[in-house]
Amino acid sequence: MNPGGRTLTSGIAASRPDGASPSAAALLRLADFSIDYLGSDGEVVSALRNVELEIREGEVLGVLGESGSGKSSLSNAILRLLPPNGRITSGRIEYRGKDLLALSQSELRQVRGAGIALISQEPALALNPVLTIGRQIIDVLRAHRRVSKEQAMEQTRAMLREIGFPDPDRISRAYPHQLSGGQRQRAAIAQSLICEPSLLVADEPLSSLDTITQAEILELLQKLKGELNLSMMFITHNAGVLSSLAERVAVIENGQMRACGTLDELSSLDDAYVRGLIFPEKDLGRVLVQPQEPNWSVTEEPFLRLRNVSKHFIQRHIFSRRKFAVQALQAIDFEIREGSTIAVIGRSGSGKTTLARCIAGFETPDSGEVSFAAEVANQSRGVVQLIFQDAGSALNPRFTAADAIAEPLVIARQASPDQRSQRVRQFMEEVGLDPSWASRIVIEFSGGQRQRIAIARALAASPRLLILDESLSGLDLPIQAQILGLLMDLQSRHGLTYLHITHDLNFLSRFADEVIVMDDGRIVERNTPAVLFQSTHPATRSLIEASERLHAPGLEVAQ
Amino acid sequence: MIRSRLLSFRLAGLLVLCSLVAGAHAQQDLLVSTAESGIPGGKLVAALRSEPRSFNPVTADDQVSVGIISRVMADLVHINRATQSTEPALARSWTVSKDGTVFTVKLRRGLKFSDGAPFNADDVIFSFKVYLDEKLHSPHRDLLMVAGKPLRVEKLDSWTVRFTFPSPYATLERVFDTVPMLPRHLLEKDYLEGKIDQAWGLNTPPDKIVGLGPFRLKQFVPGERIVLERNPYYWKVDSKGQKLPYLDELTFLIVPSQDAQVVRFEAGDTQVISGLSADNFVALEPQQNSRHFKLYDAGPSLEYNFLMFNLNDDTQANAEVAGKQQWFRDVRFRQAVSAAIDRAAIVRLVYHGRATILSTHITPGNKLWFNKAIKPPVHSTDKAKELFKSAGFSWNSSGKLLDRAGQPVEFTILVSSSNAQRSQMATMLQEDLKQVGITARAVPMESRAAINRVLGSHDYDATIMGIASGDIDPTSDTNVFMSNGQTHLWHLGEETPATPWEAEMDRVLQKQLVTLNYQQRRKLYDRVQEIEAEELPLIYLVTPDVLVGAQETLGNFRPAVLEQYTLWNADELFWRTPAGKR
Amino acid sequence: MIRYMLRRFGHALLLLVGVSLLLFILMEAAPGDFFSEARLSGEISPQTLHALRAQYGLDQPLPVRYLKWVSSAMHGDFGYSVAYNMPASTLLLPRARNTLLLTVPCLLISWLLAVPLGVLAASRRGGWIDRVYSGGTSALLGLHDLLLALLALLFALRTGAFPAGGMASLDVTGGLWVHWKDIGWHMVLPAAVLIVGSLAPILRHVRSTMLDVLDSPYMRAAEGHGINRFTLLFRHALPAAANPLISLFGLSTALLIGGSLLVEVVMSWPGLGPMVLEAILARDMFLVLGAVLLSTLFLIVGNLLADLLLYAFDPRIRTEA
Amino acid sequence: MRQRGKFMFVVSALVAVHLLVLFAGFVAPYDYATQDRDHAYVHPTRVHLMDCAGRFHLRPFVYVTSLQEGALSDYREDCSQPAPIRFFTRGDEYLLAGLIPSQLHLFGVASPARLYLLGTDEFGRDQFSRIVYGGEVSLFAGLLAALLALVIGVLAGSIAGASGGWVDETIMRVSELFMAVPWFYLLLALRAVLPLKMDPVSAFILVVGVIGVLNWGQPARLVRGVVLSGREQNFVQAARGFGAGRLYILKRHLLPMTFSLALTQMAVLVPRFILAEVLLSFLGLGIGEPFPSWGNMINEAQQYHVLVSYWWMILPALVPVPVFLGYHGLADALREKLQSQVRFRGDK
Repeated sequence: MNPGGRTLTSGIAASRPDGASPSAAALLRLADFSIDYLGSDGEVVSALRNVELEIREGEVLGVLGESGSGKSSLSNAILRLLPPNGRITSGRIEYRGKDLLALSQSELRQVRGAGIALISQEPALALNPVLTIGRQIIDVLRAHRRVSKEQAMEQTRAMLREIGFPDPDRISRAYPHQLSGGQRQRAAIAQSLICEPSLLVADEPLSSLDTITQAEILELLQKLKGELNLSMMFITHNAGVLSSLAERVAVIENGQMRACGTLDELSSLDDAYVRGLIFPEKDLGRVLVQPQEPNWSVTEEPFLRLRNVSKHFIQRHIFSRRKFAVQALQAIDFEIREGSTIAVIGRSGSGKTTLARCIAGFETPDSGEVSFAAEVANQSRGVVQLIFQDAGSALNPRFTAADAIAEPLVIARQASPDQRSQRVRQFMEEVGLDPSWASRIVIEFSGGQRQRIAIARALAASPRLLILDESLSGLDLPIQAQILGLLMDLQSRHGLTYLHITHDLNFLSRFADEVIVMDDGRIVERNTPAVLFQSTHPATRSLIEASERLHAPGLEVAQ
Repeated sequence: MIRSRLLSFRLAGLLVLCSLVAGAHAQQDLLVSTAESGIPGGKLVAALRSEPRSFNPVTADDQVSVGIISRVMADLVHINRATQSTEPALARSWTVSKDGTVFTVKLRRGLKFSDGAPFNADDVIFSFKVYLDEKLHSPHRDLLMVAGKPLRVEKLDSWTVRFTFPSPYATLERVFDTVPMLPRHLLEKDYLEGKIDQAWGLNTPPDKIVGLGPFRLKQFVPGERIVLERNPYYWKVDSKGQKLPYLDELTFLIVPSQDAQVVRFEAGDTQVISGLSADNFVALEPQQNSRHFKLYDAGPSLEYNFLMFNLNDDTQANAEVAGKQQWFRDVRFRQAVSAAIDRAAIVRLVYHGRATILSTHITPGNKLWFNKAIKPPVHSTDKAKELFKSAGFSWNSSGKLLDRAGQPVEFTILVSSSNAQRSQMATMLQEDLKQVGITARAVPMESRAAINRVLGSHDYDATIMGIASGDIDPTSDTNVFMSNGQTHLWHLGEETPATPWEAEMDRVLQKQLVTLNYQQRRKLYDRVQEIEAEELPLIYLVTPDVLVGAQETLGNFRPAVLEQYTLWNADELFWRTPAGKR
Repeated sequence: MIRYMLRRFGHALLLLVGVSLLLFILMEAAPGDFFSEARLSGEISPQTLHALRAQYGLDQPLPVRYLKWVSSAMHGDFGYSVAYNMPASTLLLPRARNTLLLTVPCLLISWLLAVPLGVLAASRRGGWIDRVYSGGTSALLGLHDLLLALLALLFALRTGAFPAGGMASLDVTGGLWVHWKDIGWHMVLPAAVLIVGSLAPILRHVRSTMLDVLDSPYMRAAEGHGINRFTLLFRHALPAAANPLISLFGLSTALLIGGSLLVEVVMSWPGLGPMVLEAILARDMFLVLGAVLLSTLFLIVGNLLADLLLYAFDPRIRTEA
Repeated sequence: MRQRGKFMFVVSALVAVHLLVLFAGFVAPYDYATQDRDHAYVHPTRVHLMDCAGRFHLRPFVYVTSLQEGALSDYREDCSQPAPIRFFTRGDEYLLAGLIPSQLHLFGVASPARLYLLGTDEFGRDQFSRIVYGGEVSLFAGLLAALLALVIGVLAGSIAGASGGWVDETIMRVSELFMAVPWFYLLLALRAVLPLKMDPVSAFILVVGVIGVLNWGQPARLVRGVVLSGREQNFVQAARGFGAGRLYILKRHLLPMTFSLALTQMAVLVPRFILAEVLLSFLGLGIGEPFPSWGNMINEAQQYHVLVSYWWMILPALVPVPVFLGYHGLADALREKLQSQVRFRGDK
């Protein structure tokens, strides 16, 4: 498809630094590898086409690609774990010279877990909810090694300790839902490494974690790589992560290899797509308008004021109905002026989301007051709109784009059906969607597009305040940049106020007028971005450091 | 006579048990059976459709309970199921006064209940006191009432009892059949405490249930089985002087489904089967030789099935029914419907030939009272049409029967869903009536709901029902045919006979009730049957044969057409094969 | 825990009261009463019938009868059977024991069969096993218990391999072991009929729940770790699928009392079936009521059991909070 | 591709069955009520291509049969009277699709020969015709009852799930009550108030419909579960954020979620309601003669003497199986289709 890409790939391959023959030291080699998916309506969609890859002993290969580029299919296909409608149409997977595609089920089972291990994207979903962590690790161990129960327990404990759990006994008795996201991912890693595989395939292992945890896991992987001489295939959309981890990086675009080489080699290539992936902020320069000076004097009266807002949650035990109180917000005080953008940062569990939901009216605070400026207070509902982290779950998968966008209009009984469809087209154009896709079902859109639909829907309610609850963190960096650009554009056109809730600090200085740092249900700091990055408060510091570690040197984190 | 027989019995001296009680034999009035002399020993297993509800003879009125009680208890006078006439039982002999009101009974002497306690006139007096007690509502009470008044019972001496009827009663000795004599020594306390209706329930210990019948209760396993054992004190001997009954044990298995009963019989789990449907009879026939059983067709039963139109006069509220009654009340209409029915086809298809066409409620199974002069109804569509025409009916172009007012003749036939044969008859009737242009619609209904309509609300057009006479004697059916009878089904609650022929029927029936001479009664009863056949208050259809089966080697097996077709002579049944092996 | 038990107890009581009240009303609405049939025989006079009705209180208005029953039920007397002239509970309990003797093993065996079969079919989705499975369950759903029971009887009759009904042989002598062996032998066919009759819905349910679990990412992850198929299906997937299955199991306990009645009649099993079915048709009010309450009780206990099982099996419930 | 093919196959098979049944009068060679009393319990008529003399005929034919003297159901063929099977013959009158009177039948033989493809019953009625006619009643009644159970169940379940609180509690308690109470007495009472002259088919459909209405409990509980989890979905919360009322959320978001569940339930309920008649006729609530239904035909077969002597009478018990199979196949295929859509999209 892309002749340029081909030549580039071969060019890089030829210029391997050690000049070793391609297959001699290759641990895993994919040759001419293609995958198709069969749609329910009979259409065939190609997910990977003629991919050539190899990973050498002890090497970390980064696989970089946008979402939808086929990189997850790649990780599943290596262990022949494609869903029933997926098919490997051509090529070979050679692991230590053996073709995995030719193996019987039982031979394959020996490779899985013991030779090649997989870490999946979502640790919450990758662990069985009804089995203890210990049990899940032991089952993997005993699937490959003849060990006694006691030995298995001992090895599991050792592995958990190695992975950074101070009290492995407690963890091995725990169920997944009792662990935090980071702990779950560690447990999943322990499960993958328990049989000392020679190759670890990690499929976006960080993307569902908060920044600080991401940094910790990344550190762990680096440590393990050093200690265990682990080979790794690290799949991600974030080039920054790869800079400190990967020896080589393969760029996949739309199912095809676009380029392969060290990061330096790739960054020096004259390929706009590759550079866009590696340096997404360069794109940002194009889309983001220059940060505006904080404009405090738009109105005298604050648009939104929170006074002493507290909220705790009660969890019930089904049998005893004993109550457990979890303090989520403690005496929160702040105000937002109209037209400004406030960012709220903090690690997960710090109370950010509860804050957002209290403001949006989904939760009622236990005490304190959430008040709006007098002129908005009279306005009916819809003044505040919340845009969820996961646009996929925030839109009814059965709806068409037009249904979703028109929903606020329908609920408010505004406009006739004709007018509505006209408004829908208008909103779609405004958020950069092709209005001719209005009748497509929501699930047919990509993640970024869905987030645009969610924004368009929020706009349809003619809000004054948009709360973005981690709305960008699930998206690839370039997409994040695009959406941010869109938001800023909309802000200038509609005079919107933004409350931007996030755990990572990307683009913060460009976007936010002010940053609030939360920790443990309290506001610990409030400042402009520029000042914030110099902060010495430990909570703020750890966020900044984690963010720095995850991003390529070239990527802007701090000003 | 009896004495000499007794002597031979003593000489035979077969059983240790007998010799133990030999001393008492001298005074014992034993009855000598005329049946073939058999071999003692062995067990017989039969099936019951459901569990007995009680072992209490005072309150029990369901067939199953009565069936068990009749094996354990005995009556004064007994109707021989085979000959259909009365014979002495606990009563050695009796006399009837000329006017037919006084009935004096001589009891057998020296009899003992199954627990060994002696039996005498006091037990008889006690039994009748209980049965006639108003507060107890025993089902026997109503049978012992004549013209609304109870009979009087007096003890003349220890072995003689006198019964005085309030008015002459043609069949007075027959009422004593299946009225069991109770052990006063066990039940009097309960009676005086007013608890006798609670006595002898299913959870009473078997040895506390005592009677004068051939067997006594040994074991009751709820839901599963009832085991009766031989009563060593029973009062019959065979011609060789052997004490009856022959069988050591008589077991009833509870097998609630008719099909399962057939299977268990075929498998040999039970050795007697009663009340076979013609369908099952035919299906079993080919197995007779290989499975060593024999099926018996005991001939026409006493059950009469009929189609009946609603002739009640309290149906004004229901215009629908009332409108149709002008057809139903016309005898020509009923005759026409009768002529349209293909009874032969019913006999052939529903009963595989094992049934007989009926013209009156007396079936050919009733040897004493069947009127042979009445011709069985003939199926003739032409005759039916003629009759309809004569009654003013006509047909429209599509062949539908219309009445004078031009209304199409349509009616519903209520039928109980629990009786497969009657449902089948209804289906056939629909088709037959279609041939003469009538739209008849069979409506199956759960039996109590159907009874409620026929006896209670009178909200029906026509119904197919069946009644099984309890006895051959016409008295048992007067309730149906007297215009003031409680089950004068087609027209309930008549103050005075609605029609001349009903009036005549009342007169004749009343007269036969007090006529003691059989020939005279018989003439009167022939007249009743003539009226029935002419006026067709009930349009008789067919009577099924009594179909039963038993293992080949069961001796003295004589199925009867009266109730308890098979085990009525359980005391005489024996295994031809060596004792102990069934 | 105490509050929870109290709440459950309250629900149970409410349900029992509701069921009994409704049944009273419905029985009143249905045409005919226990003595309808006696009227037809003509041998019992209307006066006697009237007196009998009064004796059993059938002539009293419905609310009075219900309140009387409630007050006597509080003292442990659940009413008298008109037909048997005995307390309903005395009649029902020994028969209920026989019914449970048959249905409890059947319920357990059904599940023990259905679970592995369902797991197998789900793991071979679309394969021939799965197709046979789908076809088989459809066919089973189309067969009626009665037909199966009758065919089983015919099978017993023709082959002589099993007893053709009943619960025990007449002439068994020997110890307890011989006695129970005999009962077990008699149980084979009715149990087979009940199991075959009740299997299909469970089978379909197990398969579809398993399919949902097998589609989940953690199953793919576990497969990726090379865990063998058996462990994967039974130790990993099955516990994860347990939640909806346990709920269904709880509901199916209601059938312990009600599900086998017809089969009992055809196979002459001395359980509740024959008596209750007859009581229904005979309008023997308190007997029917007793049986229905018994079956409701089993439903309640079953649901409670399901909750406890869920608590034991599902750590998400157990360790919440 | 294969999946799509399977789906289409199932759908077209079901459509074919329903058409067949809808045009019962045309497909069936005889009327369901016609009694041929000389041919009671005839085994299925043999269709010949080869005559007694061993000659081959291109057009299939049957022989006239008659009952052997004294035998019960031993019917002999009379070689001298062959009757070829013809298509589009004239016979018993019927109403095509319940509207147009017609005498045209798809196939048949000239009298006195008879073509009883699946034998006859105790009255000599053609079992094949009765099965085809019976399907009309049974499928309609089964579908209607299942639909009623589902509509009420889905409504009650989703209202309970969506409302929560005391509404939920009340609906759940009532559903328990409905599941625990045996309804036979209600049905008896219902039959008692229906007029006797009511068309038996309508009366039967009414009774089955009422059974459907009474059986809403289980679907309701299942639906409630789905709605309960759906209620927490972000998109539902979002709609609430736009000020959506309960009704809107129920209608637009929650009800559509229960679709797949409802479908699966449908596949289970239709057979259950069709078979319910076996118990109904026990209570005298089955369809009245002479109207056929699958339930009463199965009932006919459930007798010792029938099973022992007339094997063809059991065929009606097998007829519904492929139809049930079709319903299950449809439910499975739709479920699969819904799922695979999501799977495919989500797995890029």
